Amino acid sequence: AGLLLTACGSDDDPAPGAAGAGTGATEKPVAGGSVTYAIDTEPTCFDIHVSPQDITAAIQRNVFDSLVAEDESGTFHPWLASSWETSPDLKTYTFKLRQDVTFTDGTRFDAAAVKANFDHIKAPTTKSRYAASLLGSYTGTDVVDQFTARVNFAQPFAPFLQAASTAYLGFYSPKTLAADADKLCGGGPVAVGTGPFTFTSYTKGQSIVLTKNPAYNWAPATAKHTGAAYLDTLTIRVLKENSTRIGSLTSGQIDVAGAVPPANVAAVEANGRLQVLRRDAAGSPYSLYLNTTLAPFTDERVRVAFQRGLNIDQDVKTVYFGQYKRSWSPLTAVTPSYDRSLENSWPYDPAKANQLLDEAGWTGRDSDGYRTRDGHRLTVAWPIIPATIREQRDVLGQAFQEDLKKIGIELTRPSLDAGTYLKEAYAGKYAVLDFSWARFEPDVLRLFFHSASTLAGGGQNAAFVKDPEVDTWTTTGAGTFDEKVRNDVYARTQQRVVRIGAVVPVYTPSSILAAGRHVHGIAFDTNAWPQFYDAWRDRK
Amino acid sequence: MLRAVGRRLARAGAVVLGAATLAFAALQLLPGDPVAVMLGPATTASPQVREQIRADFGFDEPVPVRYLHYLGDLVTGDLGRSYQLQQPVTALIGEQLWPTVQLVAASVTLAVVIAVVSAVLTAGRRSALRAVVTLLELVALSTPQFWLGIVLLTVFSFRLNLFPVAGAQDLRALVLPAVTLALPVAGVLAQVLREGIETALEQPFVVAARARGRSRIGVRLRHAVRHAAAPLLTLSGWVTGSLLGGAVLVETVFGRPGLGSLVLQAVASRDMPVVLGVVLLTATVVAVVFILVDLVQLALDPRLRTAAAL
Amino acid sequence: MTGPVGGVDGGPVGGVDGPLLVVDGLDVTFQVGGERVHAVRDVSFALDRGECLAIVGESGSGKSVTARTLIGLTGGRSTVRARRLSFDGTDLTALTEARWRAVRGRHIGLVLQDALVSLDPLRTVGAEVAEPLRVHRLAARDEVAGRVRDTLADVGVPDPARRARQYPHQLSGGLRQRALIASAVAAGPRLLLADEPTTALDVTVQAQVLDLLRRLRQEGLALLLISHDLAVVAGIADRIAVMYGGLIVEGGPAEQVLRDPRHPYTQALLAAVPTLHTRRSRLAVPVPRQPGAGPDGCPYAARCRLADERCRTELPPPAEADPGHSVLCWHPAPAPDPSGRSDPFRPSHPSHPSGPFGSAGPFGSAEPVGPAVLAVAETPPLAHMPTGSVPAAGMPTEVARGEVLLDVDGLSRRFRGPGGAWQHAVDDVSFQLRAGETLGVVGESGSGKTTVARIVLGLLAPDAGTVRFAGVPWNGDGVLERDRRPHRRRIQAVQQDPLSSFDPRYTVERIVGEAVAGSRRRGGRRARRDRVAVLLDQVGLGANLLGRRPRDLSGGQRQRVAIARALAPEPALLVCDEPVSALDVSIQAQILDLLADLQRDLGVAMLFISHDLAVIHQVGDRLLVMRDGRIVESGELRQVFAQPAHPYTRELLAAVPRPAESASRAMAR
Amino acid sequence: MTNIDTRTDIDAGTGSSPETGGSPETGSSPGAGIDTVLTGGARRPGPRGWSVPRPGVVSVPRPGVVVAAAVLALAAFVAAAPGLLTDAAPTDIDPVHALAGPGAGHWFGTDQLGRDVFTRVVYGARTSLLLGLAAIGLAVAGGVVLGLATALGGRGMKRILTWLTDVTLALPPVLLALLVVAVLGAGTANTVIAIAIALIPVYGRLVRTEAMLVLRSGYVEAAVGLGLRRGVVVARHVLPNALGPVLVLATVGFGTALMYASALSFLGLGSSPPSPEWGLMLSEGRDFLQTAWWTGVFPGAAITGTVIAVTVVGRYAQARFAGRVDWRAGR
Ligand SMILES: Nc1ncnc2c1ncn2[C@@H]1O[C@H](COP(=O)(O)OP(=O)(O)OP(=O)(O)O)[C@@H](O)[C@H]1O
Ligand SMILES: Nc1ncnc2c1ncn2[C@@H]1O[C@H](COP(=O)(O)OP(=O)(O)OP(=O)(O)O)[C@@H](O)[C@H]1O
Ligand SMILES: [Mg+2]
Ligand SMILES: [Mg+2]
Ligand code: NI
Repeated sequence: AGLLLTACGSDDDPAPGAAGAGTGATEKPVAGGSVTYAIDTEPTCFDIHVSPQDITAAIQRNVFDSLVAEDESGTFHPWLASSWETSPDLKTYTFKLRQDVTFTDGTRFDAAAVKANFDHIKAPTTKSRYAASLLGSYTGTDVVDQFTARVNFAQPFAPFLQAASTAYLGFYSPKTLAADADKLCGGGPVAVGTGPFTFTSYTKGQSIVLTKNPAYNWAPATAKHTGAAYLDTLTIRVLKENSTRIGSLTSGQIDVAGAVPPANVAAVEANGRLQVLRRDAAGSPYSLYLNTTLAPFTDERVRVAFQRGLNIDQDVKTVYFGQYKRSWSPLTAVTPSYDRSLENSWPYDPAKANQLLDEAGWTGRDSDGYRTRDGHRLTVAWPIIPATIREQRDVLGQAFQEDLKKIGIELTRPSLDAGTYLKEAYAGKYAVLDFSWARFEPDVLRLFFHSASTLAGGGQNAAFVKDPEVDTWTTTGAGTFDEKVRNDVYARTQQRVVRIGAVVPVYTPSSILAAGRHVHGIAFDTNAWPQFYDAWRDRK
Repeated sequence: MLRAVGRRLARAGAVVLGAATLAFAALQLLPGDPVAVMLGPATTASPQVREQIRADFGFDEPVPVRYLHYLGDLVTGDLGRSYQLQQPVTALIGEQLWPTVQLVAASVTLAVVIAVVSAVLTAGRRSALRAVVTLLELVALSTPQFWLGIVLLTVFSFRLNLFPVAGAQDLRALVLPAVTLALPVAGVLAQVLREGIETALEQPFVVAARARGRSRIGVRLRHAVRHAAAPLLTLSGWVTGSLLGGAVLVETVFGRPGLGSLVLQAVASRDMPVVLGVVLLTATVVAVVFILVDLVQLALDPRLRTAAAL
Repeated sequence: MTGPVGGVDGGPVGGVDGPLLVVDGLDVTFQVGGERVHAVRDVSFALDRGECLAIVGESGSGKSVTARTLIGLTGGRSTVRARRLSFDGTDLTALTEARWRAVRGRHIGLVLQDALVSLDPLRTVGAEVAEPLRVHRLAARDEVAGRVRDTLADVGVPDPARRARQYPHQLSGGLRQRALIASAVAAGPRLLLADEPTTALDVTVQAQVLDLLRRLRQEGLALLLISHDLAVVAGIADRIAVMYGGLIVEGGPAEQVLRDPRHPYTQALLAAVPTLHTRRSRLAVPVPRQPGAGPDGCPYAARCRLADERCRTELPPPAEADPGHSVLCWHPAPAPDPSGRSDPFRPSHPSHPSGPFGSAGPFGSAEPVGPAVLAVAETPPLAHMPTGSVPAAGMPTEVARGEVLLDVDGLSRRFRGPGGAWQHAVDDVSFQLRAGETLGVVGESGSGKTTVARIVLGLLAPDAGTVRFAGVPWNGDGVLERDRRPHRRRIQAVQQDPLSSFDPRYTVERIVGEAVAGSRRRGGRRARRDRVAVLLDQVGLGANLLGRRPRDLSGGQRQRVAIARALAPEPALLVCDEPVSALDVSIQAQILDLLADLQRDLGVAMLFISHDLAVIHQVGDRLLVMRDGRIVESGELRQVFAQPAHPYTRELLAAVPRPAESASRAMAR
Repeated sequence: MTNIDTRTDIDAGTGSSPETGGSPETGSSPGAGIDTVLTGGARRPGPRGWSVPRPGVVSVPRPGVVVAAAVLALAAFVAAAPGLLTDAAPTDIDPVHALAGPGAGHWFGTDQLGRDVFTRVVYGARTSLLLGLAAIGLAVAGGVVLGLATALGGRGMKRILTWLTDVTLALPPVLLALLVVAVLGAGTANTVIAIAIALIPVYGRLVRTEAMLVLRSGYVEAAVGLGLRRGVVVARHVLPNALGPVLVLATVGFGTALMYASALSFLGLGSSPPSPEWGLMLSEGRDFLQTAWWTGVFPGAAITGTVIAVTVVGRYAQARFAGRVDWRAGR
């Protein structure tokens, strides 16, 4: 989750969820063969319980199963749990587990395994950087019987089912946890799960090899088929250079390339041997968060002027060649409780921006053409950590600098190292911070805008919003399954933070995959991660 | 001789110790809370987790104590654990060493072959060929290496499909990276070697040899080449350094595993133990190369043997 | 064996009539950048079997190029033209590279100028000596080692078997030179071209090498000996050719050329040689700069006191002064008068007009001085030399002696030598130097002369012993630089290599001015400038050099500037460390004259270091002979020269080459 | 071999035989030879008697030097007055004309944001050249301090500084720069610092060698003999003379600095946008090699061209200088 995400798809894809390849829908899948899939980021840690990286979860999704599966509409389906019950106070979840599931080391999957895994995640020694937060106020798991597990929370915890559907809360064999817990970050065969593939080998910097788990027979309803995966092996290669990755694909040296740069999409689409697969990411789009506690952004008019002075439509289109959609809300369009009414409600309006700035008293101009007030230039700083730039966000930033210059705001981009960034930005010393956060769950709004969700405390409230109503709304949303209530409070939240200029949603990251036409059945899950369980390839 | 080796070993030891200290100092200079840095901006780690990490990595100990621990661990060959990968640095380096060694070895061979051929063929001739070759060498060593790699890749792999793009599967995959890494080094070596041959050819003993009836070729082979080897050898340290440094770029471009990508990733994620491990390893390798070069030079040049008895 | 060169191989020795080597009309030019350098111009000579021809001439006159052309290695971008170039009947101009190779080393050997670097430092001496044998396949593989040993033994290398296994740097200079000669003669050539074979060597070693060459010649080897030093060739050459500016300006039988030099250049060259007989006499004939010659003129015109317009535009035709004695000059000196004495200048030329220095300057005297060599031709051999040689007119014999100026007591200094062992560079050296006196120090290379000088100059601290200067502690015994600094200006130095003693960025004015600046004559820039000009004038340099940088000065000018700088602080003591050994003989002579004059005029004391006895003899009052860091002999100069007490001193004296000696020997024949 | 690195390493104390023209350095410390790389090795004249005037000692023919000097002059001119060559501003974006090919309107085409590549290359000259100059200037300044301190300092100081130099020289410059960036963070200023730190030991060593030579030269002895104070001698003679060859080498080092800067940019650790900097532009353009080659090729050509020109001119200067410095060694 978060910054290091690689995200997904587009709404003009007619087959959401299972973006079948080309004409594949009519062909009959064949088992066997192998596929090489190139990714752009190498996981720093393969331990799903520790790492916050999307790429880790995306890869491990093929190796680890979850209790439940979530579909496009936000509905949960049985997976390792055949059924579940929630206590009315939303503090207790009781799962009935499938009884036919075994880990690839032969261990049976049961309630004890659930307990072992959840306890492991929460143990401080695990040093979980994300999974533990998905468990919220977890207090423990009761093994009711061999195949019944009861998960308890201190607070009402509605987002738990969604959390339980992610790979981060996947299950290791208890044996593994007992013997090799400290080796899990390194990946490889020690990572034993119940999934359709086993983690056969990992050569750092080069490849990750997954092989079919022939015994697999517990696919969720969201999958296209049941039984074992079609592919014998899935080789995942790390090719960081965009040109290398795309070049390898066009020259036929790999079968699937992830993270296709928008610049290359047109060329790939024009190539008769290739196809493009995509899906928009769920969660929070790439957005700028304006520090409401730091001058000049303490003035709402300045924030809104900033928001309206950015020609987001055009900039996003130019930088991403029309491949990424611009965003209107702090939730992406595919996320549950997305408020469609925000669309086009705050278009590019330099006139309005100028007027607001004039009203705010920024009426002077200096020799460089920037606005001034009392002899001070209207300048805001947006720090950049060069090492973590991706998706050409620096280029987008340059376009923004030019936009703002037109309305007289100077946007500076000081280069920071991570340490300084964390220290200073988190202490509220900078006016603008940028994030995206992939999660198929509107609860991210709480992460970003609840006043208790401070940056320093592990939250993401980068705009330093302190709005009691927002706090109430997001807490309410996290405490209920009632779709109406949720839609209502989340819509209010979205509107509020946009209206007060706390956030400037920019674009929806999209997971764009390019594959040879001989590859079929690659599906995206709700997190926009490509899944290879249903994938198969033409045999020569 | 033994004394000479001993002295050099001591000097190399001092260098390695210095590199270790330097590395440790760099670690202390990192701004910000090391735990926060380690976790990065996109995390939801709880305060307990942060405390746990702090304790695990000994961030709460005073600096001198940590330095001593660090040195003590070094002596036992323990380079610490990676912040990000949570594995022993020695293991990480161990598994990344081989691809880099392969790459560097191939490049050295290639560079030396190219340099020798180009230098011997064009030394001492003020011909058009010499001018062209010199210009090519200049281009090779004046073009950013990553760019060279990308261009080679585009032409030979994407367009002509002669070589696999990336990875380290087989020897064919080694060709383009090795060429990319070797070209600038070959450019320098060729120029120095040519210089050496030309200088040697101007030496009186060469004329003396020809006055005894040696042929032009004979003089080059019997006299000049050995002399030209000496300046080449003094470059070995630089070559080692620049190959190891270049590996960072080349491995990234070609998506090869190796120490270069390891250290780059570590720098980006500020995984200092890994950075330090690689730095230390490199310093050691360079120091060892210098000992070897010194000894080879002793073997090659009898004049130094008397002096080396010092 | 049948080689590729007809007449050289196969034929019976001496089967071809005529001289072994004939050079006729040799012309060599080099293309340097856009310029043509005419290095050798119309050179002709012949060499018989077993004969020795010496080519002398100053640096850059084309001697080496001539030698290298004879072995087909002119090198560079050269053009070689000749009417005839034949060796033993073979036309050398027609040889292909392959056939040249068969000649080189096999029939003609070359000993290169720079002995110390002419052996491949990475190969054993044996390998180098064996090279001609191997290349020409003159010995079976297993015989080579034996042949090498024999050859090394032949040239007088002791313990040849061990030496053959050693590397050049492990050999002393003399041994190296011998090894080089061995490698040149190993294949038994009939002609040896020896290019300055003794230049870098100590006198005693030099004498040994000359002996070796003499012996080889007696064994039938024809020898082309090249040197810039007439004294060296005098004792060995049958005939002498004098080169200047690429031309052979004079050539003939050795004794004739030495006795009756006809060309002004030869005369000047002979006059410039300091010998043991020219003490305190003027060596050099000062010649004002004159307009240079055109491309077709006589190259010596620029320096010639006799030059006129014709000399500058037209090359004189070769003329025979005597049978076999040719001279290339419009104004050759006439044949010697019957008495055997000669003063070539007086009868045929008007006396020289005053130079630019005016008659008051040290060189103002227009009085011509006859070449000393001629004057001493009849002087009895050295051992019988009377204690008072005849000083030249106007020269004081003695300089008034004063207080003890420098008191050196028990100096020792060690250095770590190669191999790590401590070696004494200076070992218990004591001496005194009085005001106004000149103390000469001789000794061969490495004997510690420079070390003594540096300690005296306070640039190096001794390990033991003290130096007192004018009664105050000066060095040793914990004297600090701080204490010395105020008195520093009273001791000044003139170094061997003046160029390296100048800051390359400084002009002459600044160089000398820096020495003036701190003196009592503190004043404005103008005052300093005037003082510099006076100093330059004192050393015979014009004010036009003020703005020059050291690199743009000739060797003689540089040394004069160095002397001017040393004089600027008006020192009481001048330490001269080999001040002339890097200079050509003629310039060396001028500098020696200058130093003598200055000492007479200024009364400054001198510590004068040289490895050349003749030079010391020229200027010294007293003499120290050093060997291995110790003083082996000391005393009044004349005393020591007349009655050397220490065997080493005797050896040194015996080794000094004497051009006059050979001339007289030749006459006695 | 070059003049500089064949001189006996003073601290190693193992004298090479004085009579050889090119005896190798003994007891070489790490980093020996780096000078050679920087210089490319201009020729030393042969020993006496063979030192023939050869104007063309550089391995590049003379017309090459002229062309190189012209290229440099052009680069300097462009950097000084970019406004004369183009009306546009380097940051003006024009999304409508993004990625237009080279043509009449845009000589070098436009980049992803529709900025004129020609304009950016022109303005990039200033940033890049300044970056290179700043880095090399810092490196030389640091090198002078380090080198002089080593040469003039007492025994202990000498030891410590030599050791420090050895240690830093044992790390490849790219790695050292990476280490510095890891500590300081990326960015233009830090790039400059990183490159400077990576090069300081090289120049320090050079200055030390030069200073030692000057210290042992006849003219320093002469100055001491005149009773001048140590400080005066250092300021008047040692520093200016030791600096000469170092400055000449710095020209070539300037090219090296540019290359390192572009490497850091490629690794995403270099200067920060939107300042037009050649390395950054090149590295941004690499993703467009297949689709819009002009975005990378022109900045790349600018780097390569400038570096070649600087190298050629620097080497030529060094060869010209070689004759001057050679005799200072006292030979
Ligand atoms: N390879 C060459 N290229 C160009 N010029 C040369 C070459 N060799 C010699 N010369 C020039 O030819 C002239 C004669 O040189 P040569 O070496 O014969 O002088 P020399 O009489 O031997 O002097 P020395 O006493 O210094 O050895 C000099 O002006 C020299 O510069
Ligand atoms: N700085 C030094 N370090 C080591 N050895 C030295 C040093 N200076 C002089 N020596 C040694 O001391 C001895 C005497 O040297 P010195 O230079 O005084 O001799 P010299 O008589 O001047 O010889 P030359 O005639 O060659 O100039 C030599 O063996 C020399 O190698
Ligand atoms: Mg010569
Ligand atoms: Mg001496
Ligand atoms: Ni994420």
